[in-house]
Amino acid sequence: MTTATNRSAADSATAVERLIRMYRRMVAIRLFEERVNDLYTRALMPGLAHLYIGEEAVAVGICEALAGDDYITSTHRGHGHCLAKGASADRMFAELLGKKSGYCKGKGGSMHIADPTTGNLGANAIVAGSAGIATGAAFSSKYLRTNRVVVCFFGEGALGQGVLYEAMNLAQLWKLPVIYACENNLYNEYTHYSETTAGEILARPAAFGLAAESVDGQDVRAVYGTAARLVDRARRGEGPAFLLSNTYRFRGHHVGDVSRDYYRTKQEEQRWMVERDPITILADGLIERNLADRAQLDRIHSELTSEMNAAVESALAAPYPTPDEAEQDVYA
Amino acid sequence: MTTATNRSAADSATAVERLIRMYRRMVAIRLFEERVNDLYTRALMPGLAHLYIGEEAVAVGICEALAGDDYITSTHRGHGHCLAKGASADRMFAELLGKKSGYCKGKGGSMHIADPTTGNLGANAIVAGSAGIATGAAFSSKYLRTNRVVVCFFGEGALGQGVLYEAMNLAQLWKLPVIYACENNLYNEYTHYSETTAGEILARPAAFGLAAESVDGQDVRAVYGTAARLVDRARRGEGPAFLLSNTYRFRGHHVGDVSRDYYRTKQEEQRWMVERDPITILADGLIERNLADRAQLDRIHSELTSEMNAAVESALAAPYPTPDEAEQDVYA
Amino acid sequence: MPEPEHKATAEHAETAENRSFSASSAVTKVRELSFAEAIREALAEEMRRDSRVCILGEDVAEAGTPFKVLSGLVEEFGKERVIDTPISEAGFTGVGVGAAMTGVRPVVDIMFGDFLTLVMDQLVNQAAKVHYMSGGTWKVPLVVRATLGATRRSAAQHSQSLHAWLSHVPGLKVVLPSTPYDAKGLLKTAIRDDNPVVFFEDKMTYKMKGPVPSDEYTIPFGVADIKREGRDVTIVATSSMVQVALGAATLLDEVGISAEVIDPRTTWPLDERTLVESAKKTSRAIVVDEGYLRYGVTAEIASVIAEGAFYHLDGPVMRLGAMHVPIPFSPPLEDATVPTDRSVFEAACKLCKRP
Amino acid sequence: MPEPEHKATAEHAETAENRSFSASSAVTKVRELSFAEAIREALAEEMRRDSRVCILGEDVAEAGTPFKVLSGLVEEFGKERVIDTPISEAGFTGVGVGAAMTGVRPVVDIMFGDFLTLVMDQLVNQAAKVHYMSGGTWKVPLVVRATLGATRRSAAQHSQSLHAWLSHVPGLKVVLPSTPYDAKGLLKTAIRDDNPVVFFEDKMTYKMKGPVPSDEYTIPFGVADIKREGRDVTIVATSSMVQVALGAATLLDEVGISAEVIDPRTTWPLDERTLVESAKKTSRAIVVDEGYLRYGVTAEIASVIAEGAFYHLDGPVMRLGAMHVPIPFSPPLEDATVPTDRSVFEAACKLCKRP
Ligand SMILES: Cc1ncc(C[n+]2csc(CCOP(=O)(O)OP(=O)(O)O)c2C)c(N)n1
Ligand SMILES: Cc1ncc(C[n+]2csc(CCOP(=O)(O)OP(=O)(O)O)c2C)c(N)n1
Ligand SMILES: [Mg+2]
Ligand SMILES: [Mg+2]
Repeated sequence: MTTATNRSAADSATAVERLIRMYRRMVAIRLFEERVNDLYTRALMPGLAHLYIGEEAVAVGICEALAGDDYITSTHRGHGHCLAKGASADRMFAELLGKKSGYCKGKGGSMHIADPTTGNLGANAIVAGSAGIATGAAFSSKYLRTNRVVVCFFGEGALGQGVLYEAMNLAQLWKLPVIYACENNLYNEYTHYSETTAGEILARPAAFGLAAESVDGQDVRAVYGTAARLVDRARRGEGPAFLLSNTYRFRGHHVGDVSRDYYRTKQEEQRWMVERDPITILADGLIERNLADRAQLDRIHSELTSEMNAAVESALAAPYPTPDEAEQDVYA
Repeated sequence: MTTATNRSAADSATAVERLIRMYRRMVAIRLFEERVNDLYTRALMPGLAHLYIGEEAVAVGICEALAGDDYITSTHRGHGHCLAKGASADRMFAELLGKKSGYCKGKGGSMHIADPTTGNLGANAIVAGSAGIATGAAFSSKYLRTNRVVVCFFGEGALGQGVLYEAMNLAQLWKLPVIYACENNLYNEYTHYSETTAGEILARPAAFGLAAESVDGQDVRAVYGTAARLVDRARRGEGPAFLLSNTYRFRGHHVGDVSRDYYRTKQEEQRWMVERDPITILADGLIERNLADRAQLDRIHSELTSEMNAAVESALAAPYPTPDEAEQDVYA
Repeated sequence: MPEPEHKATAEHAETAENRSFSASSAVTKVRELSFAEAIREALAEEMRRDSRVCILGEDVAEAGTPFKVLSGLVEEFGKERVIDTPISEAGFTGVGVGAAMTGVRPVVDIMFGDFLTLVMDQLVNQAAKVHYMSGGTWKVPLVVRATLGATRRSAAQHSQSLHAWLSHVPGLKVVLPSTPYDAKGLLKTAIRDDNPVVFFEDKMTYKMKGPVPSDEYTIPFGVADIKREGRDVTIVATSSMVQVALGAATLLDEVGISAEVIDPRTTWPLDERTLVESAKKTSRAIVVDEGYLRYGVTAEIASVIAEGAFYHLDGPVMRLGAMHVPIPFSPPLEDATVPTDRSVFEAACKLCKRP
Repeated sequence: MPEPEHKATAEHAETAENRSFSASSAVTKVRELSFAEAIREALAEEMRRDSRVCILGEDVAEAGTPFKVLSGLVEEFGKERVIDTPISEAGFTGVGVGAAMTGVRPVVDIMFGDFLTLVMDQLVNQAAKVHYMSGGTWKVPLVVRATLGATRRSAAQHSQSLHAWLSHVPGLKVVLPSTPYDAKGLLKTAIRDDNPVVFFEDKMTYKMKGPVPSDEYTIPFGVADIKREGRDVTIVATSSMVQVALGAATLLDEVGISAEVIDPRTTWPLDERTLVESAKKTSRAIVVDEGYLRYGVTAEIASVIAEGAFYHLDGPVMRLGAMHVPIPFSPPLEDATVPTDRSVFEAACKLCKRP
């Protein structure tokens, strides 16, 4: 991956490659998540999982703006972030199934996938739990002069946690290269964010001096463009930023959340799914502007479908850890 | 105490009485604190105490805007708040000396004076520790329809604590009658607030939707005027507010903090003490405008001096609790 | 025909009565409720009785919490009394403390007990100390409900049982019900208590059914309940581990070991006498709790028994708790970390020197 | 002439050596340093050795903390490595966790241990679990220094000793030095450890002087130190209570009771063997710790001894800790809440059945 600045028409070939790459990534996430839901429905997956379907453009657009050794932190709804940062689906499925070949040897599960090789500091099941960690990684970047940028992903529900403001204050005081990436999908679990969030979201980081911008989270090009600017700014040492992506989760809060009428309408869901699907939006844009044709996109789908199916199968076939492994990895 | 709104010239007699009352209160706090310092220096007081000298106008101006049964929460630097809300000096001295006749039977000490009879929910030695409590008292006011207003006093150092933002968000969502009264005396202990506070202070509460204003904390009339407006607004159900008072502590962080050169200059201290003493500022104003004469103000001083001396003496003479009392009051 | 008298009192003598309701379903006129229903009923009754009682927490209203424990309450009591909060555990617990000091009686919901990490200052430095620091003038009638328990495949941040921390803190009371009957009676007591009470519910127990009389009753704090009488070994178990201990007792029966199972029900106040008396009688004691074993609740209870029954014990007090590791996600790993019927059975056999 | 060899190792056999330095000042070539100076020297040496080591906390730079423990460090290492923070314990501890994961080795300063309430999520749900949850891939070489201890007339929110909570949490290591010698050697070990370590310093001990060799040394975790040998009763004491135990031992000498005083030095890992062996030898044990007695550190240690030395004990293991009340301000009250030479002496007399 390269670090993007403003691009001229000259490198439009690169730009198209980038769009196709982002398309591929979004589809990969979508297909991954559909299989997760399927594993749950077939009672093959222990526990629960929080699907990212509908929000793919956010993770993909932002991670596209990062270098391979830049860091991210993720959330309970983390599969999209992991995949966008470059994790491989088979080890992710294995982790979700509690298998030894998973990213965390089965110890973490869906909510704790971490992967040093792709700079993934880990998903966190405490809302806003990674605000400090991400800020600390940015501290290291400055302290050790590695020039890495960190993206801290979180849902708008994390705006309720005070530690986020503590962390943003520190980041701004110390001009740390960290982007707080807020995914506003409108709901904190089963409660609309307007019932939990007073004032204006963007005014909050701005009050701490951070550069604060919002973007249409269903438009991966817009997300990428804005993220690239903020990432570059951070890398130049100009300080942290807050990027608010307006998005929507198409499915339930978690795979078991199927009756959603009491907190949101079917019409609302339909509207988003039909009009605001980030994959459709990009596909339509590519075809309209003649940058890709339907067949090419279909090929991507079918390639990824085979990949994902194979990944699921290998994960299903993989062995569990043995009980004695429970006592390993407590201390380094 | 009465609740003030905008006053016309017609009630100037009341206004003058109010100014004299506030003058008296400020002097009382000053004399109280000088005696605390003296008790410490003479090794008669256990532990430490954080003096409010220099900041008197803030507590006095704000508490003047409150009714007797309105609530306050206070801080480690709390003597001024307690006295301004109506506590009596003798029981406060007794508490500072660990005597049984103290407000907390000697169990609390300087940092924990509480007094239900004056609506004082208690001083708190955890920075921002009372943000939740004050907001909860405002919750009760609304829930029980008592129409009480709550003032949460804290230093600008508390802006570092996330729970303050959690509380302000809740207060604004639920339109609770609470005033967050931030005393910016420039220092978090031994560190200048500019090293700990990114962005603009007032923008923070404003971002959560609170009414946010600042005032010259050395001018008790200005403090009172602004506080009265915000308190009335809160009482009318229009929601919480944030009042930033710019002030200065004339003494050390605590009574033992005597060598302060490494964090602030003698010149800075002198400038504030000579030019910005809230008691002098009010006295000069009263005399200039012919609302009081020097003799009257001197009388106030000497009356209060006798009162404070008597209070110290009675506290010094009072008995300690007996050791068996340590086990009482753990549970209600 | 009147219902039998269910009000328990602080008298030890009366605990036999409670026991019969909680350990057996043979009593007539007693409905079967799930643990969740018992909690809900306790809240509803107390909210009807006292308009000052309200509920604060995340997704407590229409959603009725993710565990659906509170379903229906908002319909009866409205959104003024069943209040959805932002994801601000410290903030709304702090609000609970202040509200409790000023005339409201809030019941605060902490969805997963793991999130108690976020409210320790509000609970420990504020709620627990207000009464004492103020020389007994302010009171904090606050209830904090939190879940505990593993084996739900929720991994390390959603599976902990952190009640040892709260039990360590003077000024708090700590409740650990193990049956629907106890849950209801203890929660009502908690709400009426003028002190901050932390009330732990095992999330794996919510669906468990048990007899709950329809007549009103409360259960006093500090009164252990003998869930099963026995002669050879005392098994003290808390919360989720009571069923495990009863399961072990059944297995032990088969090898001729008669186990007495005692549930302290509150770790603070702790009914030391009942625990010690039982250990004196059986001369052997095992303590089982789902918190981390080391520096956990088992240590205090074992110490109390080891001291109180010192001259009667045949062997050391044994302890079983969660393995000293963060709770792993993978089922075979997670299952290895918590005590089971089998592991308690084996401990008892060892203590009783059976092969 | 070379200085004697001071490097302690994990071998129990070598602890006698440590002991001689910490318990006696008769050793030549060993300077006297205060506890605070020993801490400072450990930090300075490690910061010189390893540029990744830095300090984060409130008023740590020019102020050198309110206790002046860190005075002079900012002058040597600059404000890039000795970093003043806002009053954001959760925030900067979280930064410490993330920094530790990514190549820095932060030492985080929590001014009063009471403020640990604010960082429990960062320490327990984050720092302690990162390594495990990630299947052993990420490491968290973080040190959190916090104070403990009462009798400073600081009242309920500035006097607690909350190390029991951290000792309960798998994934953390917990250190409780009692002498300047131990403080220096253990802090150096903590900084070099690849795991999160919580390091507790008794604030009343900062001025205490003791021998500290000028040669470099470290002290391994999990190795108890016998501060004083004895025959009749084992007194296990932690942190501030070690001096109290030694004072009690002197009093006991006068009535002909020979007390052995053992300091575990780390509550996790815990050197069970040394504690149990001593109790087997003396057949009597007392555990003294300044945390709240109930559900505290004494419970675990007493349980370990009661189990391990069961067949050798003459009487129950006794425990002394802080009274189960919030720490009061008033001197006569506060003094009544913590163990003293006298109360430990009396417990030992009782245990040894002396009048
Ligand atoms: C500190 C904390 N409180 C509560 C929860 C339970 N919880 C899990 S996800 C969630 C909602 C999160 O909403 P948001 O941050 O908007 O993320 P989304 O699920 O919408 O992606 C809640 C309350 C938690 N995991 N952590
Ligand atoms: C949570 C917490 N952290 C640290 C401290 C130690 N401390 C006591 S006062 C203080 C500075 C407070 O500064 P500020 O809020 O501006 O109040 P001021 O002392 O200036 O009135 C600090 C850091 C504390 N009491 N509580
Ligand atoms: Mg959301
Ligand atoms: Mg200040």
